[in-house]
Amino acid sequence: MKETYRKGIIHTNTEISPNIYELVLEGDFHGRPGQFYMLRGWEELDPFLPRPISIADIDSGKIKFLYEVRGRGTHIISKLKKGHSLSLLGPLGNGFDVKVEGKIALITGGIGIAPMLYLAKQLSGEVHIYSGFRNNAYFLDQIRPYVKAVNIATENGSVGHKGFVTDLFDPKDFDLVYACGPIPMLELVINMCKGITPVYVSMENHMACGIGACLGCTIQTIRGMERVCKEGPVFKGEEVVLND
Amino acid sequence: MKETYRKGIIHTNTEISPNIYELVLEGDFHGRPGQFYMLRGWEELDPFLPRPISIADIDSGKIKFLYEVRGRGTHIISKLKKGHSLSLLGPLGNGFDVKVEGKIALITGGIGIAPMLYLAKQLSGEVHIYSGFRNNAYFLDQIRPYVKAVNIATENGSVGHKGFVTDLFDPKDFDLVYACGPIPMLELVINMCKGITPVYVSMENHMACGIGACLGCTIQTIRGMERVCKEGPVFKGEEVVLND
Amino acid sequence: MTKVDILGVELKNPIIAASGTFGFGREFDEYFPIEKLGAISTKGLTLNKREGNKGIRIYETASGLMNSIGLQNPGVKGFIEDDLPFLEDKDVVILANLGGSTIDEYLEGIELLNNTSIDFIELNISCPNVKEGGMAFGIKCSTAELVVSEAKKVSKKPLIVKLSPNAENIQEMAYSCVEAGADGLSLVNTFNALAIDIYKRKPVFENVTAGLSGPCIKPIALRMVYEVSKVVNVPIIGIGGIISWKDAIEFIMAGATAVQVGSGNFIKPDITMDIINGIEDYMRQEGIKSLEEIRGII
Amino acid sequence: MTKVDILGVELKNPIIAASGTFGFGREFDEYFPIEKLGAISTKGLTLNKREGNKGIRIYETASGLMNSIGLQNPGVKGFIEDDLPFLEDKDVVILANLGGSTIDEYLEGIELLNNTSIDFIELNISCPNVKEGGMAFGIKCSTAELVVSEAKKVSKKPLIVKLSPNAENIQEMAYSCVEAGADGLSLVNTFNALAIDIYKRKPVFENVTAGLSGPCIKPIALRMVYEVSKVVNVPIIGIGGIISWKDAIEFIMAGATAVQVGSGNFIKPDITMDIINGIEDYMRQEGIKSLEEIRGII
Ligand SMILES: Cc1cc2nc3c(=O)[nH]c(=O)nc-3n(C[C@H](O)[C@H](O)[C@H](O)COP(=O)(O)OP(=O)(O)OC[C@H]3O[C@@H](n4cnc5c(N)ncnc54)[C@H](O)[C@@H]3O)c2cc1C
Ligand SMILES: Cc1cc2nc3c(=O)[nH]c(=O)nc-3n(C[C@H](O)[C@H](O)[C@H](O)COP(=O)(O)OP(=O)(O)OC[C@H]3O[C@@H](n4cnc5c(N)ncnc54)[C@H](O)[C@@H]3O)c2cc1C
Ligand SMILES: Cc1cc2nc3c(=O)[nH]c(=O)nc-3n(C[C@H](O)[C@H](O)[C@H](O)COP(=O)(O)O)c2cc1C
Ligand SMILES: Cc1cc2nc3c(=O)[nH]c(=O)nc-3n(C[C@H](O)[C@H](O)[C@H](O)COP(=O)(O)O)c2cc1C
Ligand code: FES
Ligand code: FES
Repeated sequence: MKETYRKGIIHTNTEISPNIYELVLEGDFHGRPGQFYMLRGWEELDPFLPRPISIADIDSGKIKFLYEVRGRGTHIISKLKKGHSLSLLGPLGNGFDVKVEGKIALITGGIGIAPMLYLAKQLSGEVHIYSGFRNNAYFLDQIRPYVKAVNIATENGSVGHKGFVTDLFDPKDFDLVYACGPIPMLELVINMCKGITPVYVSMENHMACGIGACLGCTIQTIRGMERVCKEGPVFKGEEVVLND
Repeated sequence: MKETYRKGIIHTNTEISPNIYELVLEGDFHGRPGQFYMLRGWEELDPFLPRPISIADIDSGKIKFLYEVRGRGTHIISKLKKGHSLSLLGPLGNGFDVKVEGKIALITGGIGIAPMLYLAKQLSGEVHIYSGFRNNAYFLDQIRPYVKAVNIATENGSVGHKGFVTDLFDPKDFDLVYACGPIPMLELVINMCKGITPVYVSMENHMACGIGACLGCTIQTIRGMERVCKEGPVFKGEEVVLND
Repeated sequence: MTKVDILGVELKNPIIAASGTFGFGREFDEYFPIEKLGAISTKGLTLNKREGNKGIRIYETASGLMNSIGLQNPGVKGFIEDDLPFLEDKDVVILANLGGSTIDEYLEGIELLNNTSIDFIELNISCPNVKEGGMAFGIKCSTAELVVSEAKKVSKKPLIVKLSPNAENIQEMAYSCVEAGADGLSLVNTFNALAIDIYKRKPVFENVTAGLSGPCIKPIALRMVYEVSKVVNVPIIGIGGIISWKDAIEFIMAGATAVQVGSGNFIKPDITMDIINGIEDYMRQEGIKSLEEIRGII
Repeated sequence: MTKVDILGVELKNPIIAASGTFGFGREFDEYFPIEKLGAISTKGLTLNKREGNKGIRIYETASGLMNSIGLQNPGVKGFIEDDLPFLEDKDVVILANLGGSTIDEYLEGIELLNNTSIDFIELNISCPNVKEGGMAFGIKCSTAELVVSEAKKVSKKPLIVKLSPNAENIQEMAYSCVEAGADGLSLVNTFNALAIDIYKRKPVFENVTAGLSGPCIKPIALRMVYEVSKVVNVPIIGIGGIISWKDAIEFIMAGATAVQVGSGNFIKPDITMDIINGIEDYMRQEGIKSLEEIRGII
């Protein structure tokens, strides 16, 4: 039997950059890089649905999440303090394959950086990270020890390259690409890598159950509709059908 | 203009007896004994309505409430900690008349004790309090300095008289009676006092607006339907029509 | 910028306080100047004074509430004598919300209101129709048509008919009411709903069912406003679960000329002011000069 | 203690997983033994495999959610081959939820299901009826009667008709379906609802409207179950916003023989287990030996 929603006691819940929080819960959690948990920081019926958040790191007796405050659910979670508890279900989804070799690029846009620390820690090849942000870079300090190179781009040029992270990256330099971020960025990365380097992307969609039963989170793939929460969130780039 | 909902920062929120909490907020609040505030300890839409809670005490820069956890709203409020804030609207309702003289009995059942500290503090006559509880007596230590005599009854006899508080009280000994508690108790007190001593009771009812507009909280009186939140919560005993 | 026109009457903004949630404005005027509202719909009036229902009148539900006030009100005459003068002193548009259980009751009420300064009659056809055995006028088109066409003959005020979401078919109902003479429509009133006290093994309300309102009903109310806007050409006032400026804009985009805020008033007496400010900010940010630009845009 | 009988089939308890919220049970069986449920209603099936709708499929609302899955399913044959064997291995009662956009589609589906081990057919009449121009079978009594009476002729399984709350008149609809041969009724399906993206100035869903479910609809659904129980004599399965044992007891007191839990499964995969335990505790505390004692008691 898998475990249903369980309580996690908050160890820290810190704003590490404007609107970006790092949440650490105490408890014995498990999961692979790229997998996620459904989080509920409230007992009431509004908000109704739990929120999917990727595993940012797992250490003995602790799990870390990195989240951006966007709407009501993440707002409520951001107000929770040490000692409070929240409910969570997981780990869910497939996750990134870490048994890979060669030169690997991690490409992130904004909060898409969330799963990359845990992923970088478990990859054994040579890892380069390319991270794009709107204004402020964050979370990279924690990732730096586990990667060969860190490349940063910000839209306003305040840190690193001014422009998009995809400007900095050449797929020919890598054997494998893992990407997480907004759809337009993923689309660009998929196109850049086409026929050159295999790329895997972590997809997002509104979820209800998180466990594969409601078919609410499906996306189009070349095989038909597939569930982000079950067949994903990590999909092979060329198999995703994007048509916004 | 009256003030709309304002924030109160929590100074303390302590369980003083099983399920009974004392909540102290920082801020400059005002109000008369027997008046109440509408409390909202959440930003979400569920629970939807604010909860009416009597003023338990007001000191310079602080307001105190005494509440029993009954349902979802009070449960949420009980989880709030120092530093958190909640929203409140008030003071609302008429309150008890404190410009009275003679020998006064305060009669309370359970959490009906909530408004009595603030009331006792402001009364100038000779005040006796009669408080009934299910098992545990609470809040009386704070009231004791302001009254001549404290009489306690518990249903299981664990403290004071075993039985009902009305067993202890003789209306002939008093010039005026103020009562707050469950309807059956109020009914008994009203009947005991009939033709002997004037009695005022603080009534409860489900509320929506709290300010007299929705007509949701009305009770039957000899003058017709009257609003607990506006004409009340304190009514002259003989004017209330009870017919459960 | 926010002003809207309903049947030749100008409202400062599209925000109207909904009937039954705002009394006659007196209590709210202590929290903000009610003149800032687009309009006020009065507590539902009946020809004669009513005491309303016994027992529990308010019951909280998930993101909403049920009510069974039972139209407690001072009667049309009482309103005209005791409450209207207060409102007349304010520069605010008034909808007199009028209910009735027989057609004659409606007509007599309208005649009394004809000679006052109120701006609109908002005909509440959700009250139980005594003659039809308790079923409301607002369920079947045929009964609704009857009361609306009679009301129209008598009314000297523009007639806004307030539709019940319990109507069998909201589009047909809207169409019938307009055919019968409604100058405008407002929707929705409360949804017929039930709550049970499982320990007493009885309904919570003495009348068994009661009316559901609040954010819980918003998605359904919004759909109804949208559907109605497709079949009629009169101004529509959207109602149902509006508690934020975003909700209000959704109703306008669905086709409403103005909106009413009901249960929202209970979570903050001046919530309507937040909504009006929010709409203004939104219009500025999006470069919208008049709400006409986005009305029914979806 | 908690067991109930529906048309001669014994359910261990009155809790049924609602169609579309529980897949075919596989995912949930990883969280609790699904055999503990009274029954399972399958994801809505159609004769042929369907990919479902494009665009956003799930949208949160106040105490509820809207969905527009569009009946993504493997088709009846796919279900029989790939999913039914899994369920047959479990000791659990099965409702095959069946949709269709033409009567022939329903009938062919029923014929395929006739020869399987499923216990009930749950006829979902809320799907858009292609022949009637997109209007669902479940809105007007006359169309509903047609599909139900044809289905009844063909079906060798007990036929439970799942009513839509969008029906013009829920009592007349229930009565018509029973007259047309329904052996039982389940209600309600989702409410037709709308959400608008005010920045895109477009409906959130590609199909414009979508179905509302969750605790927000409970008071209305409960009222409908109550009303229906007054006019029919067949078993009723209550559905709509049930997330606690108290909700379930309310539906039973309103007249339901069993209940389905839908959106509630999303807030906790084993919420049905909490509900079953809660009902047992309540029955013990109140000295209730069989749920028959409180069914329809209000
Ligand atoms: C597999 C997966 C992993 C994710 N990991 C992270 C992470 O590590 N850190 C992080 O900050 N965010 C992550 N997200 C996005 C995160 O789930 C949304 O930002 C969040 O649900 C928004 O909730 P809210 O209450 O702030 O917004 P609201 O607007 O209140 O949300 C309303 C509803 O829409 C859904 N929703 C809104 N935006 C999104 C979105 N982008 N993706 C999915 N559902 C959405 C919500 O879940 C909720 O049901 C992830 C999403 C998925 C699918
Ligand atoms: C004027 C007034 C003063 C009060 N003062 C106090 C006080 O000082 N301390 C205290 O503990 N309690 C007081 N109460 C009672 C208190 O308001 C209720 O216990 C509380 O609202 C219950 O909310 P809940 O969330 O715990 O219960 P829920 O069951 O979740 O409440 C659901 C709904 O019912 C209403 N409700 C339920 N029980 C009552 C009740 N007894 N009276 C009014 N509304 C009710 C709630 O306000 C809410 O709208 C007072 C009530 C009134 C009317
Ligand atoms: C307490 C209460 C009393 C109401 N009384 C009336 C009334 O007298 N006449 C009327 O037409 N509508 C009445 N309504 C319905 C509201 O005007 C409004 O149509 C409904 O509540 C839906 O809007 P909301 O969700 O914003 O509350 C009442 C609603 C509530 C909550
Ligand atoms: C995501 C989702 C998918 C659904 N799919 C179906 C379906 O295929 N067939 C059906 O009859 N009902 C379907 N329903 C309706 C539910 O079975 C149920 O009738 C409705 O959600 C109300 O119950 P609830 O409030 O407990 O969710 C679906 C509901 C949801 C939320
Ligand atoms: S969220 Fe339900 S299937 Fe993915
Ligand atoms: S709570 Fe609205 S009138 Fe008293």
